[in-house]
This record gives sequence, structure tokens and C-alpha cells, in this order.
Amino acid sequence: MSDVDAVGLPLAHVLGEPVHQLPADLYIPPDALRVLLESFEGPLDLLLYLIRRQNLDILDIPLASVTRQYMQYVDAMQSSRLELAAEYLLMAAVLIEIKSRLLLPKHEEYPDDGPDFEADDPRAELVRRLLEYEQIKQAAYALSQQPLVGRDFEFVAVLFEREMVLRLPEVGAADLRTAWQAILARARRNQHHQITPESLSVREQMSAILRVLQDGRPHEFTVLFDPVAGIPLLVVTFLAVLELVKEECIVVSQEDGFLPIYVRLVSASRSGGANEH
Amino acid sequence: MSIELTPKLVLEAALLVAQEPLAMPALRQLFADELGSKEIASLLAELENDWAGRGVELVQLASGWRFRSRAVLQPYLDRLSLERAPRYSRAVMETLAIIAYRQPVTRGDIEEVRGVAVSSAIIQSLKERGWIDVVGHKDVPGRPELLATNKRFLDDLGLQALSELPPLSELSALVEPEAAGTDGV
Amino acid sequence: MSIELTPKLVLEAALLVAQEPLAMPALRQLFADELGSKEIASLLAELENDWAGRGVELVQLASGWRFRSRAVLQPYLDRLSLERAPRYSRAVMETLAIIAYRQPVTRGDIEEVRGVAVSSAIIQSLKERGWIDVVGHKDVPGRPELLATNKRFLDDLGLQALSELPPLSELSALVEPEAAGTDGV
Repeated sequence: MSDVDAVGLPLAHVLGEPVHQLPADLYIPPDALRVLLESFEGPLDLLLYLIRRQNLDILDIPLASVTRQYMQYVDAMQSSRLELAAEYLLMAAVLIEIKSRLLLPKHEEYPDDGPDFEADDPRAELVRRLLEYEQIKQAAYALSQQPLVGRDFEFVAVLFEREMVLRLPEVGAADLRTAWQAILARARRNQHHQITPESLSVREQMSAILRVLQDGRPHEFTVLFDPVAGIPLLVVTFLAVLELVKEECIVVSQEDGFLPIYVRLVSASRSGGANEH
Repeated sequence: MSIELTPKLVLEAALLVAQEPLAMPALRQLFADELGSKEIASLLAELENDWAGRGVELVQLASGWRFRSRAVLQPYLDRLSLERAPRYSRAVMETLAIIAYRQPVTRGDIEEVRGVAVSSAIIQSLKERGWIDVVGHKDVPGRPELLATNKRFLDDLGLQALSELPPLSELSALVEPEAAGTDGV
Repeated sequence: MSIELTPKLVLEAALLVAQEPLAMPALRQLFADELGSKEIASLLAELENDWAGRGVELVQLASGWRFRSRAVLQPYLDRLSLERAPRYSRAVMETLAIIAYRQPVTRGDIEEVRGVAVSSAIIQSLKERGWIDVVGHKDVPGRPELLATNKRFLDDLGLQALSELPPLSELSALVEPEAAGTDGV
């Protein structure tokens, strides 16, 4: 199996651990399938894997067996109702088309692997793409091994102090992106933290509600909602209220049925003596 | 070529590449606490001496040690328009990113995501910059402040709404999940 | 203290302070054209020599000369948690490789090679990293951007020219199964 991945890239990462070999058994539990699929960069990658795995000559792909295996993967994706990437289905169609063309009678005068292989064999285009992809895959790996600033070396950064005008650092959205990427990368190395993307709009609304309530007074529940802002924002605002209650930042109270509902900061209800939950 | 990694050589290189002054705790960390403060201090003194008479000098600033160009060179360096845009440290940028994406958050929330303590100086500098506000207090022991970014933050970054920030879901796909063993954190 | 401002001292200080590689025109400007390229080149060679055996080396990159730390020191420098570049996922690296080796390419070209859609986030992050630029538009419907790598990309990888990239494997080397012989299934 040492040739499964010629360049030594792990096939997948399960819980941060690189996986170099897939189980021989083709059955993949649906949960694992998602991980598996994420570990392939696309249908070409999967196909290359299947070919390498069987130690086949890429110029002489036995279409029947490779197609069968490929379809097993595609079936597994469908049965577990994953959103099946269109590219995988397209590749399945290509494989079946090539296979059907191979079944058609051939011109006897050209042997299969003769000089006219390229011109005649319906597999030629697929082989070209596979080879081209393999080449880039190896190039990508070589590129990632190249010494890189910030990873393998640092540039020197001696201070040049001019007259001390206070200049504030400039920050752009891209810098935040970079900062978050660094957090993510670290979290993946440390495994203890779960950093999941969360709906930003709810968090944003939570801040907005807290700002409204800042004066410490109870506000009528309805003032938090702007009817002209559209239904999505109303829903988001409502979710934000629920989230704030859950995080114990605000208190929502109602004296009796059908009376107005009031919302206030937890801190305000504290200092006011009343503490309804 | 092979070089001999003496403590002085390591110390010098670290001070040359660091974008911020390095204080004693950071310098001890550089040697994984195998060198005491006293030894480090005497190496610093040696380096200071080695660099006397050069265009760059080792100086002790409020927040630590740093190499800095000498004032006499300013006329030359001015010709290169080298003015370095000041930058926030990684700690500040990560704190800001967490507040922007996860608001409202407490300092504890930030520490949980970053995995390290967040100094008050960081929060303070973001407040002074006018980018974050206290929007409430969380009802847990200590009643920590809930921090959020504000309009000024969006204005300064040229954004109309937080939703214009790069989406987080896409970011995770860009980062190598590899658990690099040599990567000390 | 007073120091003697020799050309070499000025050159060294400028290279230590500069936040980007300095090319010959900038270096001539440093001396207000009082020094010719030849003299500067020989000073650079002297400096390169002076710094041999230290933790920091003077290197020539695509866009000029710059001091950088040697790779052997990285394990130490990592302990300082300097601003660290994110490690990119395979999808990003494959996209970058296609742009680097096949430039100029459109997003469609990249998708053709990889066999999957390329997310805008990937292209965006490479642009933000400052490694790729739009160098034109292809004259086909939609007028897609033509992408290419730039000098900064080479600088950050410590290269002087694209020709120094690791060579692509020969296609013929790819067709033979690693352990030939077991052909059967």
C-alpha cells in the first residue's frame, strides 16, 4: 500500500490525526463518509485514489472495476443523503460513457496500447486529466514544503523610530480574517476547543438589543422589533432575545396574560430589587 | 551552511525578527526556561556591547528589549520612506476578531477561544480606539462586561454591516487541519 | 555615543530596518546616487559574508535584498508566538500551484484541472495574502480574471524567480505504478 499516495500526503484527517490508508472494506459508515469525502479534493482525486489503491497502470484503467467502486462511493453518498457534489455525479456519467464506448466494436488494426492509443481510446481524455491533476497535486505538495516566511523563517524587523507622531494601526476586514484563521489553526492543533461558525446576524442583533436596553429601564418587548425591517430580521431579533435570555443577560417578564411583555437588562433588574426569572 | 546555535546567537536573531519589544518572560520562553533571567540579562548586555558603533542599537523600552536604528541614520533612512505602518499584535487582532464575530462576548469567552489569558491592556486599547463598547453585563459571578463592536469599528474598516465581514464558514476550509507536531504553541 | 557613518554601516542599517526587500534602485537612492551599483553590490557581498554564521542571513529575493532568520532557528522563534501565517489546506495549495505553474489562468482553468468548483474564498485569501494578482481579463464571455503570482509570493517563499520553484514531475514519471508488477485485479 506504500504507493497509495505517492507523495505521502495524508488521505484524510480524522480528529486531527492524519490517515494514510483507508479501510480495505469498501463499506463506509455514513458518518465517516462525510469525513472521507472532505478528504478528497474532488472526483479526480477519488478516482486517482481508487486507481493507485489497486496499483494499476493509469494508462490501462480497467474501467469496469474502477467504475463499480466509484459508483459504490457515489451510492453511499446518496443513501446517506449528503448533498452530493455535482462534480462527483458528472464523473460517474463520464466513467459510464467511456465504459459503454469501450464495449462498442473496435477497429481491429489498432492494438489497445499501440501508437494510436491517444486518438482511439475513449479513456485518453480521462487519463490526460488524471495525469494533469496528479502533476498539480504533487506540485502543491512540493510548494507546501518550500521554506515559507512565518513558518520556516522570519524577516528581520528592526524598529525605525521617527518623530513620535501617534499613528494608529490600520486594520482591514482581511486582517480579521487572518486573525480568525490563526485562531482556527491553533484550535485544530489543540483539539480542546470547538470553534464553530455561528450565525453572525444573531450575535449582531444581540449587541443591538443590549444597546437599546443600556439605559437600565425596562422596555416593551415590541420596541425591539422593527416591523419594516423585513421578516428575516424579525426572526433574527427574536432568536437574539432568546439567546440573551439563555445567556442570562436580559430578563423578559409579563405581569399577567395579555399584558405588555417587558425586557430589561439583568443588571437593571438586580439593582431595582425585583428579580424575576 | 551549518551554524552553531549559541544562546547569544538565538537571542540576537529573536530580537532582530520580533515586531514588538521582547520582555523578560518572552525571552525566557525563547529558551524554554532553560536560561535564567540573570543569564539572559548578561547576554543582553553583551549584545548591547557588540552592537555599539553599528547603525542599529539594542535598547530597553518600556515593554522590553528591541533593536532600533540610531537617530543619526535618519537622514539616510528617510530617503527610503521606510515608515512602518504600526500594527496590532496578534493578541489584539485575535481579540478583536473574536469580539467582532462572536459578540456580545465576555473576556472569559475570549480567553476560552484563544486558550490564553487576555490582558486588560488589550481590551483597553480596543476601547480607546473607539471600536468596542460595553453593551451589558453577564449575570454570572463577577458580572463580567459584555463587549461588542460598534459603528465606528465598521466605519473605520469601511464596512456597512457586520455581515460584510469575511464569512467564517468559508474560512475553516482554508486552514490546513494538519496537527503539525513541531509547531510549538 | 558617536559612530562613524560608513557606507556599509548605513547599508546594513537600512536593510535591517526595511520592511520589504530593497532592490538596487532603492539602495542607490539611499546613498543619493553617490555610490554606483557596483560598489553597492560589493558592499552587499561583504555584508553577506559578515553575517555568515549568525542567526540572521542576508538573502537576495525576487524583489531585492533582505535580512531573514535562518530556518534552524524557527523552533526557537515559534516559542515567541510571533504573528504566524496560517497553514493552508490542500484545496488552497492546489489552487496556488495551478496559478504558479500555469499562469496566467482563469478560475475556470483552475476548476478544469482540479475537477471541482473553486470557492471565491480560496481566491480571495490568496489575493489578501498578497501572493496573486489579477493581470488581465480573458476575452471570452464573462471576461474572467486572469490570475498570476507576483513578486511578494516569491519573496515569501525565499525565491528569486519562478524558475526556482520545484520542477513539475514529468508526466511519464506519473504513469508507471510505483511498485510495478502486480497488475492484476
